[in-house]
Amino acid sequence: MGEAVAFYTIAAFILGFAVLVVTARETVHSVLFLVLDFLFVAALYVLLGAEFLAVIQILVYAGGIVVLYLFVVMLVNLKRPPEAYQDPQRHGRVGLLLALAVLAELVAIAMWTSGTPTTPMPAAQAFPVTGNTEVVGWLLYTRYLIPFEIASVLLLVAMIGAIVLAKREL
Amino acid sequence: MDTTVHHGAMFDTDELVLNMGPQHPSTHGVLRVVLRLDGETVVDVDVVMGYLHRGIEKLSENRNWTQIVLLTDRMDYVAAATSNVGYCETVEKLMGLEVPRRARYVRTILCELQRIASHCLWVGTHAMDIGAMTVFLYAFRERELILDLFEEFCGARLTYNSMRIGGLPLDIPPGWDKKVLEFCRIMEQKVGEYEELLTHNRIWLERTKGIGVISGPDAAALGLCGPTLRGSGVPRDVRKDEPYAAYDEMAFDVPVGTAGDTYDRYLVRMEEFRQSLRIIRQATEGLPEGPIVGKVPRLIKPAAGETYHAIESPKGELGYFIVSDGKSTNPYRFRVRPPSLCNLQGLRRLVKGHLVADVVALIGSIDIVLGEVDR
Amino acid sequence: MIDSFVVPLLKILVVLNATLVGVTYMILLERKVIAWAQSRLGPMRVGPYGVLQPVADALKLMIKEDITPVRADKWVFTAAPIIAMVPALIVYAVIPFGPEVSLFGRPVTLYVTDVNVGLLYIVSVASVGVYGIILAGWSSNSKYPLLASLRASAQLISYEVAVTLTLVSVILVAGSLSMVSIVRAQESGHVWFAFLQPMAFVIFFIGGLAETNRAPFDMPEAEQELTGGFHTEYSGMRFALFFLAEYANMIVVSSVATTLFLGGWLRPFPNVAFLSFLGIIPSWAWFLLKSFGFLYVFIWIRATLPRYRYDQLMRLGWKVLIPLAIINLVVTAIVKVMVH
Amino acid sequence: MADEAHVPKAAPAEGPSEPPPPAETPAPAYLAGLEAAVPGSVTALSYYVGDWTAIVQAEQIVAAATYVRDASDASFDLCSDLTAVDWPLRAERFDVVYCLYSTRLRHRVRLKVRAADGQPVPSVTGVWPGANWFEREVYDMFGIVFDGHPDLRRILMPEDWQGYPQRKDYPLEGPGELLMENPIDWLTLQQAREQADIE
Repeated sequence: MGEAVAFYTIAAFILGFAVLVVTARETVHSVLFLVLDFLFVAALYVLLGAEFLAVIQILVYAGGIVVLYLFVVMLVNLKRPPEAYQDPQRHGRVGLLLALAVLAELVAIAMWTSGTPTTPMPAAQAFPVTGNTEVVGWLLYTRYLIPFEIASVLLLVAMIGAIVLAKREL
Repeated sequence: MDTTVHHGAMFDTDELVLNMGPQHPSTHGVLRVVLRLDGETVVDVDVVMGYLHRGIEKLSENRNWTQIVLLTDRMDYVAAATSNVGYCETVEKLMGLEVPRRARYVRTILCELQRIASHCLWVGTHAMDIGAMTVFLYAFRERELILDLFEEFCGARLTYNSMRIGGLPLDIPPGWDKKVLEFCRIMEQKVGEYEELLTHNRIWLERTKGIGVISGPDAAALGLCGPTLRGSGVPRDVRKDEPYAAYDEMAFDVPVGTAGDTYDRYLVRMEEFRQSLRIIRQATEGLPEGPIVGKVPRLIKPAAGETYHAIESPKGELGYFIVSDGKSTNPYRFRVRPPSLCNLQGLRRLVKGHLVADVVALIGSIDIVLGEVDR
Repeated sequence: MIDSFVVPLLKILVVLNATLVGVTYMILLERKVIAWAQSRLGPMRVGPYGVLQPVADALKLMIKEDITPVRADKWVFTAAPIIAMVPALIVYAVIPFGPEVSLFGRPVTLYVTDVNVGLLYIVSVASVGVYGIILAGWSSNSKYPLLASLRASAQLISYEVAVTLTLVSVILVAGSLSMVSIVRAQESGHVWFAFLQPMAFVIFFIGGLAETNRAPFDMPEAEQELTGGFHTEYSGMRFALFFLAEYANMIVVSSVATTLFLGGWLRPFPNVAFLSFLGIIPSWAWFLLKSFGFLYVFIWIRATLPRYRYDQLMRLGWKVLIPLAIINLVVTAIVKVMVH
Repeated sequence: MADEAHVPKAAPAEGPSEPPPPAETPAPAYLAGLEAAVPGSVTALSYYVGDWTAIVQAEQIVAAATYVRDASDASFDLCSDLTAVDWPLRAERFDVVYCLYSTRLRHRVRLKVRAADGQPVPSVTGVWPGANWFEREVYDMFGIVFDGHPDLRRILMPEDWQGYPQRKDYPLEGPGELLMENPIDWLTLQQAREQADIE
């Protein structure tokens, strides 16, 4: 019971802040609401018993990535007149269609997963390690090794790209 | 930001106009430096001054010759005695007055004490600007000793009014020379103490080496003077080149730098501490007996004529250009060539391309006193 | 009920108050130590040898006028000091000041809680603290604070990477993320991790200086360049909060360094029976003593060294500390695998 | 001038005393060289208490300055000082004085240029970059315009200042109304002027 109350409260906060992120007038406020959103997502993880994920969520997203967002938002002069943002190639309808497609997909996934009860992970026998952190590590390096490595390569490419962009004169 | 300058680049970059001063902790007074920044790199700089302009030149043209000594105190207020000496010597040159040897020796001692006091203030504030705050208090501790010596000599601690045209107002108090020698002994060690904190400190080296490099000919053309010029390797020192007071009887070296960067200017001034102590020792030990004032007419009224005379103030060449019309008891034209102004002129050249933090280091490294810049 | 609710609450109360008092006295300590280094006396007027100076400071700051610049972003401007302060305080939840002791006949642990991801918790919470600085600079709507906050955020992010990497190598050696387990690992391993991981220790210390904006890395508040940095526009209690946060962070870094590298609450040579007389000093006192040592070194460094320039600081972080930390991590991992 | 005590009793001098060099002191060679290199530039020579002064034609100051900087027996690489003197009774009212020094040969000379009120003087910033601020100061204090100066603005006085303070006809106390200690007086004066404007 208590868990359900906590879940719905946190979920409400997450959704509320998400709306505020989109509607805030000042860009910096948007970013701040995003941080709060991430913090509540982290709380959700704690609720699920995944402390490691929660902490990583804060460390990487709230503490790292959003700081960079904030950087960009503060540095780029966003106080120019609204005409500067008029995009002649803007296709409102296509955007709407895409959004609807994503929504449909999410609903479909939700329907499907709620229909088939998830099989509990045969944790006890499969993992030679115990504890939240260790299990995450074990999974990453066994079952999800290929996706993990692909993600690493992707990040490496992104990093090189960033360096190339920043150091144009080299 | 409101005051941004747009210019078309691929990634629309903005230049930030930053006003440093006139109220800023490290502009050493009421200097205002308007920086145009690209990120933290200085693109251009405009130096604005005049906030301390009191019209000392105009005032002096309306005071009689003896009253002006007092006004010269107010220019470089951390080296007032040097300004006094410079003015008195210029008038003596204009009038062809002979100054007794003892007075010239005492002037030399006072000038060098003043140089040490001024350099103490410089090393303290310069180090403070770069973030080493302890040196500041150490240097002020020793500066206090000098101020005590001055107080004993003339009763004042900052604006001394310690010279008279033709000599000194009073002889040195008994035992004063012993105290000066004792001070030299203390100061010798303390200079080592400052150097220990800074000279080989890695951070200090990184902050000062290669910052604000200027070559010797460029520095001379820009009109830099004093230790700032000598840091670039130009052995220009008025004390050696055009000796005044008793410097022609003193043995001392003129330290010069090689690289012309902030670190070399620092090293030059640190060495000047030692050379000044050397001069003070020689002058104090060889202090001749005799009168302290030459034959000065009761009413000082030089014949019509003009002259320029320069001395080496702690900041550099402090020159006075004085025109007398021979009719009135005040100078017709009184012009000061302030070394701080000339050194400050070099700031723009030194600062370009460096970072904001270096601006502070460079303002410290050229050692300006706004009282003298603005007069 | 008592064990699950009252005792933790009391512990939180004690730790919070002790921290706040500690922080205010930290400021006095800093003023005194720097004064001695500079052949001065420091505060001497309020109370004997100035011991009541923190009280006077706190009173002064509380009754000072609280100014909000007209063109500031009011909400963010008000929230920034709080955002800076809160993470600095909640970190203390997982710092073990001592083992389990018996107090009034009931066993009490000398830490608020022992989370199994304690170390990561500290790192992540500390990483949120940077928002206080960035937002303070941005919301002031003034150039110097903005520059300072940009510097601060870049600096914190860079040094966080190095510090976190050194922590990973400590985690490898200890085999746990829990602060208490790390201390226990040092006890059972018969050695402080400062000796097992000397490089990590040094990098952590340097990174800690940078993360707490202490000299020689006090770029964001370099008063000689940026006229006080991100808190230029602040006054009164809000200004005080930034100060408290900075000193609280210093204490956090010292405590974490003590826990990770100097055996936390353990006395020196905890397993040598010959030195058991050192046990007279209680465990928490050992902890405080070691942390105090770190704090003293922090202050000592501030009194001695000039300030780095911003780009030099970034170069040091990215080109020296991070590669070293990575090498250290890889070597640690290899050794760990070989030993197994 | 309010300070009556210091107003000279005798009639004010019309111009500087520029005593010609005595016969027994020969002029330095570079001054003859200057006359030869830039014909007609030097109008007079003067020698007083050991200082040599050459009075130079205003139009030829840049050529003369370049010569004394570059000639090997002069090599005046340092513009020690640059200032002006106001002689309001003379037709060419201003003397612009260049105090030069050679770091190599360690000697000094002064060049002097005469300029009437409003007559521009060529700028020597191209010869000695260090003269930049000196010329700005002379412009600020005397109102002498330097032709070819890259950045001729006021330097010590505020940018909107009226008048040139170092001129002899500029009162020591500054413009009148600033002097009045009573702000009401100042206000009355101000209003009276505005009134006069309207009528």
